[in-house]
Amino acid sequence: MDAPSLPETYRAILTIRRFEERLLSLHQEGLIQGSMHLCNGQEAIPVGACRELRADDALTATYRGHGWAIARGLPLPDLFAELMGRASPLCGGRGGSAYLCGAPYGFLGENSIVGAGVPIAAGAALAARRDGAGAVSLVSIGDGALNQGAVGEALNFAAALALPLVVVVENNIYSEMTPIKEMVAIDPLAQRAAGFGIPSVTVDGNDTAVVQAAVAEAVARARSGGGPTLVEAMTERLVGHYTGDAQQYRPAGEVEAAKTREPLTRLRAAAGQELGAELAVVDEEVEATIESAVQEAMGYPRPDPAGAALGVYVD
Amino acid sequence: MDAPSLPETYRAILTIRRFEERLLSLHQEGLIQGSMHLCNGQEAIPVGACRELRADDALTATYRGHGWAIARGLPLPDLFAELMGRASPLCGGRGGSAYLCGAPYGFLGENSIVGAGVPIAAGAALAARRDGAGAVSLVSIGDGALNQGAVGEALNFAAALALPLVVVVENNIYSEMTPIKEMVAIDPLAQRAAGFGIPSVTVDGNDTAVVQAAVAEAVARARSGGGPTLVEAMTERLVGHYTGDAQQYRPAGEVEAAKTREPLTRLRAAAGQELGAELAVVDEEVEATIESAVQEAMGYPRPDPAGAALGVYVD
Amino acid sequence: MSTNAVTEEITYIRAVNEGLRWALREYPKALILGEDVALPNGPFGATRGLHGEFGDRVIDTPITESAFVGAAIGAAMRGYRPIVEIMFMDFTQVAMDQLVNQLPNIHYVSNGGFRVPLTIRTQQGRTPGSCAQHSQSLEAVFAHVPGIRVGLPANPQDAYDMLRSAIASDDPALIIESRALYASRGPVELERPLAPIGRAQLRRPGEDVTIVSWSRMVGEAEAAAQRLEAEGISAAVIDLRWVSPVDHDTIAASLERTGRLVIAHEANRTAGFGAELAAWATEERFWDLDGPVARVGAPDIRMPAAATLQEALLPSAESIAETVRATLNAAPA
Amino acid sequence: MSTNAVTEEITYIRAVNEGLRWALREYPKALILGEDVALPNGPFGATRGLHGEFGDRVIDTPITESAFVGAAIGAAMRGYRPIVEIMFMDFTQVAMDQLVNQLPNIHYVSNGGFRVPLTIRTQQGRTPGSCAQHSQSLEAVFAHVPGIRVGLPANPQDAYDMLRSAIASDDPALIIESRALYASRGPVELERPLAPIGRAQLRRPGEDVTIVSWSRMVGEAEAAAQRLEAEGISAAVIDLRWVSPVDHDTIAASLERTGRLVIAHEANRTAGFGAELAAWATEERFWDLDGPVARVGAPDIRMPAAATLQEALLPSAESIAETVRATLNAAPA
Ligand SMILES: Cc1ncc(C[n+]2csc(CCOP(=O)(O)OP(=O)(O)O)c2C)c(N)n1
Ligand SMILES: Cc1ncc(C[n+]2csc(CCOP(=O)(O)OP(=O)(O)O)c2C)c(N)n1
Ligand SMILES: [Mg+2]
Ligand SMILES: [Mg+2]
Repeated sequence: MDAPSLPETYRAILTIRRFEERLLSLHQEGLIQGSMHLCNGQEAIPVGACRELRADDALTATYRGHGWAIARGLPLPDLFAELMGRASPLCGGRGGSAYLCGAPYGFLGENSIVGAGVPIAAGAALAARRDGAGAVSLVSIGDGALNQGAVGEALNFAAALALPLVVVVENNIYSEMTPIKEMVAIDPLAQRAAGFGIPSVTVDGNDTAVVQAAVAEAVARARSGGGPTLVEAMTERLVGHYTGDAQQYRPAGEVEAAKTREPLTRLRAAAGQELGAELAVVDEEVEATIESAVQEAMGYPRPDPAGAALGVYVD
Repeated sequence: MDAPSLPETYRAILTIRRFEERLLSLHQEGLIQGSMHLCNGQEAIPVGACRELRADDALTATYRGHGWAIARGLPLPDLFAELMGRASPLCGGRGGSAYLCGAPYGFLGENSIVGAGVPIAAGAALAARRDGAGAVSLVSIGDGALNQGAVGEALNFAAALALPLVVVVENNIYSEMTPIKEMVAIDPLAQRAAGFGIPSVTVDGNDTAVVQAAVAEAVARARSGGGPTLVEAMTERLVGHYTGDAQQYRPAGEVEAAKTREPLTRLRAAAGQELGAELAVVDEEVEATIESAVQEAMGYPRPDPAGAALGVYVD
Repeated sequence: MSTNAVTEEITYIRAVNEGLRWALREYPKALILGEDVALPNGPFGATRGLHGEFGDRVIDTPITESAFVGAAIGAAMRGYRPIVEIMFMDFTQVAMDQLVNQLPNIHYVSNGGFRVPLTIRTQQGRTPGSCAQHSQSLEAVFAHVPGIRVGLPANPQDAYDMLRSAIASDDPALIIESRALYASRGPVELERPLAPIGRAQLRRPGEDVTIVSWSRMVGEAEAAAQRLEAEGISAAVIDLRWVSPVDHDTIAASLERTGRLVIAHEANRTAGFGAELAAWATEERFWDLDGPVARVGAPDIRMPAAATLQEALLPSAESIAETVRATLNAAPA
Repeated sequence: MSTNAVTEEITYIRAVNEGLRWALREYPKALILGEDVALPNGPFGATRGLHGEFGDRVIDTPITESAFVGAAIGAAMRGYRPIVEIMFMDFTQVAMDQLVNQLPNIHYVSNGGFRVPLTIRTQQGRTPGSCAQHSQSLEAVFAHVPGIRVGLPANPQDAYDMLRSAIASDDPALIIESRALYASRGPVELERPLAPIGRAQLRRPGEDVTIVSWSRMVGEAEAAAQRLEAEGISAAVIDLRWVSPVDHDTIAASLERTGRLVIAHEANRTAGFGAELAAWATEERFWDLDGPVARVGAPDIRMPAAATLQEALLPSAESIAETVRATLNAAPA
């Protein structure tokens, strides 16, 4: 693959950022109900990681998964519609912000139980290995999730069976409202992997190219039968844990400082004058894309309440 | 503490061995019902470890816990009675082989759910730390148990809170009927601990003094606020996973070879001619102790069926 | 001090907070464990201010429910009185071994050698947009686990009282709060003697039908009773409060008068706790029944996120009233 | 080939083994996962010979139920048809998140985008000396989880047939075997068409009372019916087979004749699945009932290890018969 250009990367990240920001305004307008977990500031991770995935790979995310869904290619109108509780082609409004999926896109879905996606992703890896076509299974989790029993079990399972699994830990330094460093006795978190015999690396999660390179190595290992890898990507949330989180637990200045390190700021700085004008065009284009997606989403009907109880079983 | 003499150690181990063997014959005589998990060959671990425990320490074991109960000082007649389904002072016959406990002895009990004792033991460690008297909590698990989610969670919990917890992994190279080496990608198992930031050591589990020394260091760390330690003690089962296990999965000659390495064989060899006679006396004394314990146990009444449903609640 | 003097109008979640404060003051060995309960004041504010007041007796834990429920059990066996917060009922499922295989066995199997005075707090139910993994009502599961007391407070006073009774008990207890009610207000008398565990409350007497409900559905049942009153139907409403143990006497007393029983809960119908009450009625009070017992519950579904779908599935004042009407009209075919 | 030609007298566990063999032959995408299922031939012998015959489609897993149930879910979402063994029902509790929060949601929440044709096999119940953590009967819990089919075979033929139906289904299914019955023998016809899921079986017609039971209690119910016959009481016995979905029609047909219903299960009484059936009867068949419905179950206990204690707690042919007698004599006070 050619390395993507800076404006391309900028567009990918900005699309996610603007998606999240637009959700917030839709929420404020009363068009979305319930809480959401936005990924503002963490976008470089899904963008970088998904560049290494093939169509036949499996992707599994967490409730903080909109960025993953977008990077995986799920259509923006469908996503907006799903979050607005409309009859989207994804889950017909049944998934919502924290638990949506997209079967046609190899997106096994978000998961709103911390850590629960990793065993499932290990199963997708088992399927991939049996299929023999070199597909892999990639799963993202948070820093806090790494402590969940199911995650440890799945790491061992994948290691023992040498499954083609890539675990991306998005370390945004908080598990909800508690700093992860107070909840573990290791640093970096990637150290956990060695205890399972899994190679790992800790990288700058705010740099798409760096994430992509780390995931490329992990994916290559997996595709060639080398078993699982854990990639810890360091990042920071620019917003609350969920919509409505006042973030009183964050030290003064932390978010402001994070804003100087976040992917868009960096890309804008790196672009300089040369590419600056190009980015301004991207800004406008993304804006238009988002707005047209919202409009399209509004066109989806509400799901028919008469069908609410249907589909619990296939038969 | 003075180092215990060889005959003393021999007596401690032989008592457990003969206890287990006698259980088997009681089982064959129909005096014990249900399956049991015997620890023949693994006795040096509880004997060595319990020597480092104080009365105010907490001990938690697994279903393969008779040796731990004996090493902790639970009376043999009570144990026999409990396993015979009699109204023993331990659990009144309610616990049985795999799930007995002894509150007055600081024995939080066996646990017949693989790994489940470790979170509970971490809680006892939390209590000990809050009590501030330097007590510790020691828990034994098997090699296979190390993979259970609850164990990983508890290791992290104890590490994050720096709790006075000592985890003894009795690595008998099999988890039920499957070799542990096929179920993990690490060697030694103790490597798992580093992933939680927990110091660990792998030692010869068939040598009481070696086990004791390793546990002494772990206990000292715990008592002084240094947090948890994992001690992996290498050993081998001389018998089936449970009574009735024909052990067809064990390679020819494995058990025979193990018998040349097991604690009693070693102690007899080390005793040589000098102490040999003394050991013969111990043999007879232990025999007598076991038999009198069985007789005493037979004297306990059967639990009153009328009380079977009582005591589910305190109130 | 007069009783009125200590009655305050506070929210349900604030009442929980006051109950926890009471416990930490009353019991030196009480501890609080859970995710975000200490420095962040609790995800829903239940523990607000407690870390400030009680320091390290309020403990932030890693996101490992098996570990901290298990640890609370171990601490309880060693003399503490822990109170654990499991953020959503759905998350109990990652700690079920500790909750089902460990906790309720210890007192019985140790033949009284150990006590486990542990209280678990959680909250359940659907709120608009909550996904399938954050919406389940699972009280029936725990009611089927002997060895744990299970209560579901339906108003601020009960949120305070039932929590205190649970904590004071030497038995394990699970208090299932209602997230949908957290912001609702009501008078709470703080200086009350401890109430015994397992007492239902007749919220409203009635002559024609007895509606038994709990948690958020009590409000719906009361609203249903009001609608029915306008139609000339007199419905008694009982807030069951505890599904373990059950206060059969209070139900029986009303049933004797009304001869008709309707049970309403938010949980899925099949094998929900309504089944237990209906079974009890037909087993123990058959001759008091003038017609079929009826249950109102969710129609055995997973919970969709879209509010329009959710609303189509959830029991409401109207569906309760409708069931009452159908019940009163029921006649042999 | 005539039907008789393929009928064999085999044990219950061997019937399971044959069902698994059938599945691996029938479905190239079928896999078996579990502890000790491959090289050691399964802890109870259910997978005997299968690793030899089917190689790495039979997979020994680490002792991590959440991991391998979750992995089976993931593999199913990617086109496989996994069959998972959870060694004891009690151990489902360490995997409840996968079983309750994940598995049953996927087809519904994905709006049909994903199917999870996963079968979980486990076994439950008490055997002499089995401890409190190896003796529970928890079918009611899973019957309360929409999205999973739940069956409990009571004899070798059903152990074979119901397992195959579960595996063939594109829905998740839980087959709960009875360890106490593993060594029992019965005729098994191996070449049968697949039976639909959810059909009960009338084991014995009767005129005076309908006894509904499942799993090991079916034998006790039949024995009770025999005793009662000697006393002039004609008891119908229904093997419910599936608690999800329930075959209400078969019960209704018998109840119409007998007017009396007794439900017997090994699980704890309160909120056991007997409650659901009793509730259904009083809700849907009230006018068919000539007297109280009665439930027979364990008296809400933890299971002690001592066999003398266990026996005092467990339902039996005699306690079922006694309940039937009491039911038939029940009259208004
Ligand atoms: C089993 C479980 N426990 C608790 C929660 C509540 N919860 C939701 S998100 C979250 C924090 C997770 O932190 P982390 O893994 O770091 O991910 P982040 O939210 O930072 O992306 C918690 C505790 C949950 N959803 N599931
Ligand atoms: C959660 C759970 N899963 C499975 C079992 C069944 N089981 C009992 S012992 C055992 C093997 C444990 O192996 P290991 O931890 O090495 O201990 P060992 O038996 O060798 O002492 C298994 C799988 C169980 N008791 N609990
Ligand atoms: Mg985080
Ligand atoms: Mg072992």
